[in-house]
Amino acid sequence: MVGGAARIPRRCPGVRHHRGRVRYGRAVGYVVATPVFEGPVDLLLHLVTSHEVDVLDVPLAPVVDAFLAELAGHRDEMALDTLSEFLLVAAILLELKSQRLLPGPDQVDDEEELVGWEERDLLLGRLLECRAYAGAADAFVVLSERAARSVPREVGLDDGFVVHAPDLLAGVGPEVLAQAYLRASAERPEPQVDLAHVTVDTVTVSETLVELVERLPRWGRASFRDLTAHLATRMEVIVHFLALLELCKLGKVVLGQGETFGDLRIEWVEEERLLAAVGAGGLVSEYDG
Amino acid sequence: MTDEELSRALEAVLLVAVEPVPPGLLAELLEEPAERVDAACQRLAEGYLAAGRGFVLAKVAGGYRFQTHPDLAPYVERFANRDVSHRLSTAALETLAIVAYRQPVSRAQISNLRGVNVDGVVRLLEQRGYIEAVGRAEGPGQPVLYGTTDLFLERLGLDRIDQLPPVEDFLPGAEVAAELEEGLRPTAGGVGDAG
Amino acid sequence: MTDEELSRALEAVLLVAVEPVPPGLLAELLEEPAERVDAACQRLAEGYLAAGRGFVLAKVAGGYRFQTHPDLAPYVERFANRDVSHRLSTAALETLAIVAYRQPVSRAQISNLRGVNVDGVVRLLEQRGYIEAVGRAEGPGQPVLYGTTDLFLERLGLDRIDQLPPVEDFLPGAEVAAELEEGLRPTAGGVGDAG
Repeated sequence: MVGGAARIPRRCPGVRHHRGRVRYGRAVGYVVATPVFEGPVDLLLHLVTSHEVDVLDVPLAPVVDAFLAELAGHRDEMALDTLSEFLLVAAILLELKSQRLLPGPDQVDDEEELVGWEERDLLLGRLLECRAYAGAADAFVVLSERAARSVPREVGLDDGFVVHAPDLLAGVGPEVLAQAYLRASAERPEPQVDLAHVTVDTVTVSETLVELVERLPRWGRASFRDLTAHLATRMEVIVHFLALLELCKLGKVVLGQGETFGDLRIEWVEEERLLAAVGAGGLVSEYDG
Repeated sequence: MTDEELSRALEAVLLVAVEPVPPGLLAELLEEPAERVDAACQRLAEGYLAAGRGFVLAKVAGGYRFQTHPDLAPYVERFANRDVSHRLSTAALETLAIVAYRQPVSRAQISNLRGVNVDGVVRLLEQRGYIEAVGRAEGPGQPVLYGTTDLFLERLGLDRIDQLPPVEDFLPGAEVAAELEEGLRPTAGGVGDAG
Repeated sequence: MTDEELSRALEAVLLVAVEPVPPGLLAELLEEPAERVDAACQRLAEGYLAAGRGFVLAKVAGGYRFQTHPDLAPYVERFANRDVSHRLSTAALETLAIVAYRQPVSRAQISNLRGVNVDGVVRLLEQRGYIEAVGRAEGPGQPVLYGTTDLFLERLGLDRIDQLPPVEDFLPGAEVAAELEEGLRPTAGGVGDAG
């Protein structure tokens, strides 16, 4: 299992299929024949990680057909969410396909290549982050199921205690009560928020890369957790992760992971030492080939 | 079931019981003879007393329940009265409003409307004398139905409950609603991403 | 106040509390230093565990409360007939996870990340009391920012939000990221060293 490749390879045909759980078309009301998925993000993940299917080979037509068939069956109750999810899936597929179809520059130096990747990095970061939250959601279920086994006492006072009936209703008139009833019973109006207001996390991979190139030689060895301990947002952590992958590809660091989901170990390597490390089989990545 | 298992199960069940639980019901629940359950409860009660716990297991109205040791009443009262200066929380006020306008109403009905468990709030309102049980619903479980009390009317300066203002009076008119909606609509023109 | 008096008073007060009581409030009530009260609560909790009681003294959402021992869930459930059917959907759980880890966070930010409109899910989570508005973002529109509530902590059996497992633990491993990265490469050619 412990392979001999020095870097995280760009294509790793031997990697086992990693999707732990396949959920069958729950959120999106329709099911596409081959890749069964849940929601646009999962579909996307499935498509881009499935080695049997290249993005280029996924025809859009069956996806559309399946969706239209579903739509015909549930014309009345098809939720807006479902429609928008479908649009998103279709748009992402189109984007992926167009990216693949357009010819890329033959030879680019690393810097230019990195700049070109920024957009993709954001998407990738988002995918990774969503994956992490999906994992966290599973953990919430486990935690809450465990917590639910303990039932709290919510009985309150025994009889016979003198509660010096403070007038908790001081200042509450009939109107206030009527307003409270309205608040409690009325369907609350939901303000529409313009998506343009979104504040986007703006750390870029290339900036982080530069920062890491300055920091890492001083650290020598580091664990991913230590390296990212000071970061405030999850996005920054993910961007650091992506930057490390780039550094790995550039041969500046060796990444190792003792076990799946174990902490990532990072080692800064000078060119000569890198070769030595490879020669000694010091690589720990879990890849074949 | 060993004696220890029985004691533990009794402690757990009695901890969450709101009303005193008759030994017969406990026996049925734990599938043990009533005599054995009764004896176990008495052993527990004696044990708490002997160990000088802050709570006791009392037999009240034919059932067992946890309550505070009489010695500690001053602390309990201080705790219960800690919010003398406080007003009702929003949650409590909204629950009270639901009871006032929808009475008679069950806890489950209030809970449904508010989307959260309201047991604690209902109990608080009942303890403060603003609401009281006024009957039981028909059907499964026969849940207790609550209504407001005379104290509630008095505090609100009302003579009769039908003097509560009709809620329709407070619904915004159509033009106000339209205006509100307008104000919430995203502004046209590129706002761009806020940094 | 002797240690024993303190323990007894704590037991009595905690028995009548309907939600977790912060050590600070207990300290104020009993006129003792918060550290001493906290230590006494911990001693009580350990004592119950060691003695194999059917109840435990747990620290949740920043306060202490009596609750049943998890072992005894079958009896308690049978007795209390608790409705645990309020399970959240996957979409709601994932949204809740985003709020929990990124709070304070706006609906639009969640929506951006999940790629779908989340208004309905956010409203559901708010109604259930798991999240609440905690402020407003600066900038145009001043969108409402959401955070998790004490009820959320209670439901997960946590004392503080930082007891959540680090989200990094859920990041996919390096090989998955590499695969994703490969799948998303903008150019088809592939430069250099494909393994």
